[in-house]
Amino acid sequence: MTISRETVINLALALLLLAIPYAAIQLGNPFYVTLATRMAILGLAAVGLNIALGLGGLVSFGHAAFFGVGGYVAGILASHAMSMQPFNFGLFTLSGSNQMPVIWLVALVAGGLLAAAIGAISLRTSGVYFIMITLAFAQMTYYFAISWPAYGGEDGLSILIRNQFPGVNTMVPLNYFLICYAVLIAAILVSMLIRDSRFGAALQASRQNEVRVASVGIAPFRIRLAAFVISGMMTALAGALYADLNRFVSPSMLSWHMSGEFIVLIILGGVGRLYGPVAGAMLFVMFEFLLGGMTERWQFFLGLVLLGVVLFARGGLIGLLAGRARHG
Amino acid sequence: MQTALFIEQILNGLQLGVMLFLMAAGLTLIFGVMGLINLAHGSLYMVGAFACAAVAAATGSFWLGLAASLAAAAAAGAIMEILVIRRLYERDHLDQVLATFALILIFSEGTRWLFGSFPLYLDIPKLLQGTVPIPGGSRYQLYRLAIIGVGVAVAVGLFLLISKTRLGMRIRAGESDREMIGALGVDIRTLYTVVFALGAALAGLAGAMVGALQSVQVGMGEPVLILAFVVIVIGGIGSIKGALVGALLVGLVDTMGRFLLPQLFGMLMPPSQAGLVGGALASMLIYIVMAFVLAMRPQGLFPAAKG
Amino acid sequence: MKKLIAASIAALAMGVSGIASAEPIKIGMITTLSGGGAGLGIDARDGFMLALKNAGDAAAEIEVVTEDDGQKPELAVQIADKMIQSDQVDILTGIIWSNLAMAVVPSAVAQGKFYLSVNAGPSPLAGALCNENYFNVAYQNDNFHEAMGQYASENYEKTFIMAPNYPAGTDALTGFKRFYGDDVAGEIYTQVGQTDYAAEIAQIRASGADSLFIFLPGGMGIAFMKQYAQSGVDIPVIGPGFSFSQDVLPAIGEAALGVKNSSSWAKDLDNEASKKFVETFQAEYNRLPSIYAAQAYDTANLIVSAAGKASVKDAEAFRAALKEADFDSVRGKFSFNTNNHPIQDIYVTEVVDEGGVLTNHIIATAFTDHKDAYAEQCQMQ
Amino acid sequence: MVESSGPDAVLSIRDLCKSFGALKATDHVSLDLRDGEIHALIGPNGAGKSTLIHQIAGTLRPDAGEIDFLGQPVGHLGVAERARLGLGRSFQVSSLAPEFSALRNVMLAVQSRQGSSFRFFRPVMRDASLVDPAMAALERVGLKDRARIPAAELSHGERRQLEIAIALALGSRAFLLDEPMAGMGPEGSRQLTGFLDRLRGEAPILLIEHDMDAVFALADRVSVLVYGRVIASGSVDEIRNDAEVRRAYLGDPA
Repeated sequence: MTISRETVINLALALLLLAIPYAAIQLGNPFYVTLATRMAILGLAAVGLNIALGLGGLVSFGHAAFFGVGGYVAGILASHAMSMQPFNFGLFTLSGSNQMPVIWLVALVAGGLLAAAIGAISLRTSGVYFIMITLAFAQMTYYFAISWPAYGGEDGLSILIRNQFPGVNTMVPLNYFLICYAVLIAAILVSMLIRDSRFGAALQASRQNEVRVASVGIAPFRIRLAAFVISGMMTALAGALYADLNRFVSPSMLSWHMSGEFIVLIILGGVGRLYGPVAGAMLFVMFEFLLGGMTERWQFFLGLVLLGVVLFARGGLIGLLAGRARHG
Repeated sequence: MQTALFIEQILNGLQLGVMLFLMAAGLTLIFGVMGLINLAHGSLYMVGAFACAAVAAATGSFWLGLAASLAAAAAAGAIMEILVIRRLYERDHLDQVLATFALILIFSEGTRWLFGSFPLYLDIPKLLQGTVPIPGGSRYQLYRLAIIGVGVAVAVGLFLLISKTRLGMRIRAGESDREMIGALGVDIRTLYTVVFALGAALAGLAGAMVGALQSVQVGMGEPVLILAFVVIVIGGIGSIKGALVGALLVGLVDTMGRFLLPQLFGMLMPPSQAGLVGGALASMLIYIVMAFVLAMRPQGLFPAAKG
Repeated sequence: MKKLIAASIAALAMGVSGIASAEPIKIGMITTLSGGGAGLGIDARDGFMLALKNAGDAAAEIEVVTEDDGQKPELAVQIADKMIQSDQVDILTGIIWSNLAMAVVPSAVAQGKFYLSVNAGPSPLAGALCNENYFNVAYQNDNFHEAMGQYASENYEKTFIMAPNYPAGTDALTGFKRFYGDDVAGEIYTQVGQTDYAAEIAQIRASGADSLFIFLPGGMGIAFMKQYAQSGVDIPVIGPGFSFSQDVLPAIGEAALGVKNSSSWAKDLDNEASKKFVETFQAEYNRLPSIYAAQAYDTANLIVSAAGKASVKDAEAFRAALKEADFDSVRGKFSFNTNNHPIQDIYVTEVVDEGGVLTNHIIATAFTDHKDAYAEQCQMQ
Repeated sequence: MVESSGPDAVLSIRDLCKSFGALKATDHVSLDLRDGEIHALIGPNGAGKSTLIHQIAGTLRPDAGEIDFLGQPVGHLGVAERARLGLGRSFQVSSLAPEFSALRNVMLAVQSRQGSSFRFFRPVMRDASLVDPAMAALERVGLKDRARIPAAELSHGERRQLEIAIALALGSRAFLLDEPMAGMGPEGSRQLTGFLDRLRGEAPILLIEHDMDAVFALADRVSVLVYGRVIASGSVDEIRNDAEVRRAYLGDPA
């Protein structure tokens, strides 16, 4: 079995991301560890979106909803753990938690449930309708977060001390990077398995030709809904990690700019590529940091670059490096 | 007094609806004819408002500003179409979303570059200042009535344009069959530019009129854009009639929701809490309406021939 | 043993920062210099820098790094991380907005840094989340609303109250009612960032109120006041000072004339420090200072006063020095309560036309030596 | 012209109607498909043949009428459910997953036949239970050598063959073939005719075809559709000699 050029590039990208924080510490600039963590987390969110968008062709413009819900799960559980106030569900109570594994699990479930609800309505439509509806639903969660005062509303919610992971001091930036990196790699492996599985086959086929899939007896709606839910779950997990990185959640995690950014990450890296989102996130964060340091107008130049990529370099970074995509 | 308040709120809902219609009409027209989803439509709204404020400040005349807003938005739209949008017609929606998202960044940051971060101020023209009496004994702001009037005029004008003129015939032909219109010998590239500029001018007009009421600032187009999306999704993408009905529906539901929901909750809980819960629910109300419409009719209220 | 370790750490720290004769202080200023709220941040930065300039040699060893947070909480957190990790600042300050403060302050003080607030004063930081390293040199968010509640209870019968539906908004109305009582003519929460207030104005018109209290910061207030003036409703407006401070008055224009509002400082306040501040600010920047500039000016002077008494590396001594508040405040008298929040007078001011420039004049004193309502919840020892 | 369906009818359609505005695309159509036969459906362009296939397959909802498959009504079922019951379909305009290889296109059908598509972890390309039956189906239609070529790069005729391979792999109990010969050269048509001839033993075929040579060589029965109505139905010889058919369809002046 020959190793394709894309596989080599993927490995190189993974190693490069891992190397950044170590190099940063060597060079005495620990802040770059935080930047690398940001890359890993945004990459994770985009890996999640890529399951819906890249494999399923579902252009969701509302993934910020899942990202934000994951973030709020982390913030809300942590604040209840901090204040020792259990959730009161009338019949029973549940205590908050500051343990990352618990928070992640709840974030996955919450993201999945929200994605199931949004998907069940949105997936009845397609094309432009789908884009606009997912956007509108994300706006709905955004306004909800702003106007619901219990958890900070517009002000957001602080996590005073980063949540804990068994056996690791998460306040050390490098440790937290490694946790996020491990989650990212695990998510990439999961999405690789999904891509090559029966489910993935049905999902990719329904992107290429919905009628064909139905006429061999597979209902595209259910496949897509499942993909949308998995996608939402991964993005929610990224949101929980992001909340812990910033030790803060606010409605801006739910804003439509965030949804747009996730799509941008995928396009920058290369649509439908396994490591496309990671490459995109690395480029984006670097771009934001370097240009942001040079000019307050960096978004203007980001816009120009993005326009250039869409119009002239559709394969994204991995497309440039690895050539055309191949589908087995 | 309660009737007067009710009438006033209905007028407010109509005014919001009419303003949304100006935005939604352009969006839906562009989608209907060119099959393009344009996120940067809100930027054209902003361009219109800034042009109006800048010219009004320089000349002292709101009316010159209004003319400038139409011209500037149409010109910005035409340039945008020629430089960027034209390359996107054959692309999938994903590319269109991305490219027009990039345009938003460029427009917003570019405008900030030119005009600075502080909001510009635009005043209502002398002629339209003040209030007029309305049934029920209350008074209503003249300027808002004028906006409703302009909206109705634009709706009628669009209807006539599309059903009675040569340009309208071509637009309808373009909606039903893109190849046929090429075969008819119509210069399709020019037609597309004209339609795009027309949609842009409507957005610019909305921006200028609303700018005088609120404040003219970078990013002002984005919330309106999203409301306009909700409008055309409810109305049926590509349908002008759908845009009109959807816009009025969204305008009325949003205004009446903000007005009535807190009162409704006020019967169940103390007023300050009712205000919070009612306010929170009111801010989501139009999205709930949208979800409901789509669950019943996935193609919107007035589905266009193709989607 | 403990002392020995502390001493060696201090030695180490000095080794890193380089030994200097006078103790240098590095201050990280995170504030809003771009976007819609830039005016406030620019005023705060200018006021802060002016104080350091006026202090002369006393501030020679103070270095300030300034960064723009764009009024975005995530960005503010990122900058704070960078300033703490890479720039190794001793003190953070500058944040204008409560939500950004809530994002930055708790973790900054948890990492042993000092934070001095030039403006935001969210209630959790005054109560349950108070911290010995967090000093608020401005106000607790409720203070100005409480003052207007007090004023309204003395002068009006039926006040209609309105604020955006977010924590600062609910705090505002709660603060108002704390001194006015619950018997209001009406109470509305608007959407955050709302730009059209036609529906609300209709309700105000129909309510039969004799006064209107609004808390609508930034662009919201500007849009509201313009529309309110056009609507023909002539119920008098009162509000907290932020909505009618020097930076927004030109934008609102004549519509603001006669509005009563509350503030801890106005430029006609009669004391030496204030006169010097207004004079030098106008000379330096060629505009009138706002309350934000005044508070930041006081903050910088507080740091200078503490630096003269203790080394910032000796956290305990420096904290004690800050707490003394031994500086000439432009507000006249100024001291810290047990929760490190101000005890100060709050005035009622009125917007007047002063030779073509709109500004505020003090007309009454709402509170003397006012403390915030959250100090009891603060468990700080 | 309504014929009674025999006890061995696999698929039977009763009084199907479908209008698009004023146009009656399907006008009280009844026909059936019996075990082991090829039933050809012919008619001029625009007669409503494809509309009929769409209704049988489930992509269009009829306005009225019933469709029974294997003795049970299927009119209320969706496309995917009908396909899972064993209604295999090929398309007039080739409809495949263009980025997938021929093999993966067929594997999708095998996967559907085996049941769940909700398996997330096992790589399909290493799953012999998918690959082997798919290769077998490709071999039967003569596409084994082209198994790894993306569908988009196959020739027109090859795509037709691939569609039949997909229907085979589905284990269909009846085939709906919409112009399988279209765009094929004479050699290809000849091969496909031979193949369909053998296929009928496996499952009956409802065949829409313009190639009259193929129809007359293959069909056990022929139904003629004109303006949405079945104007004649019978054996090849009966249809050849039917006056109405000659007049309406074959353009005979008699």
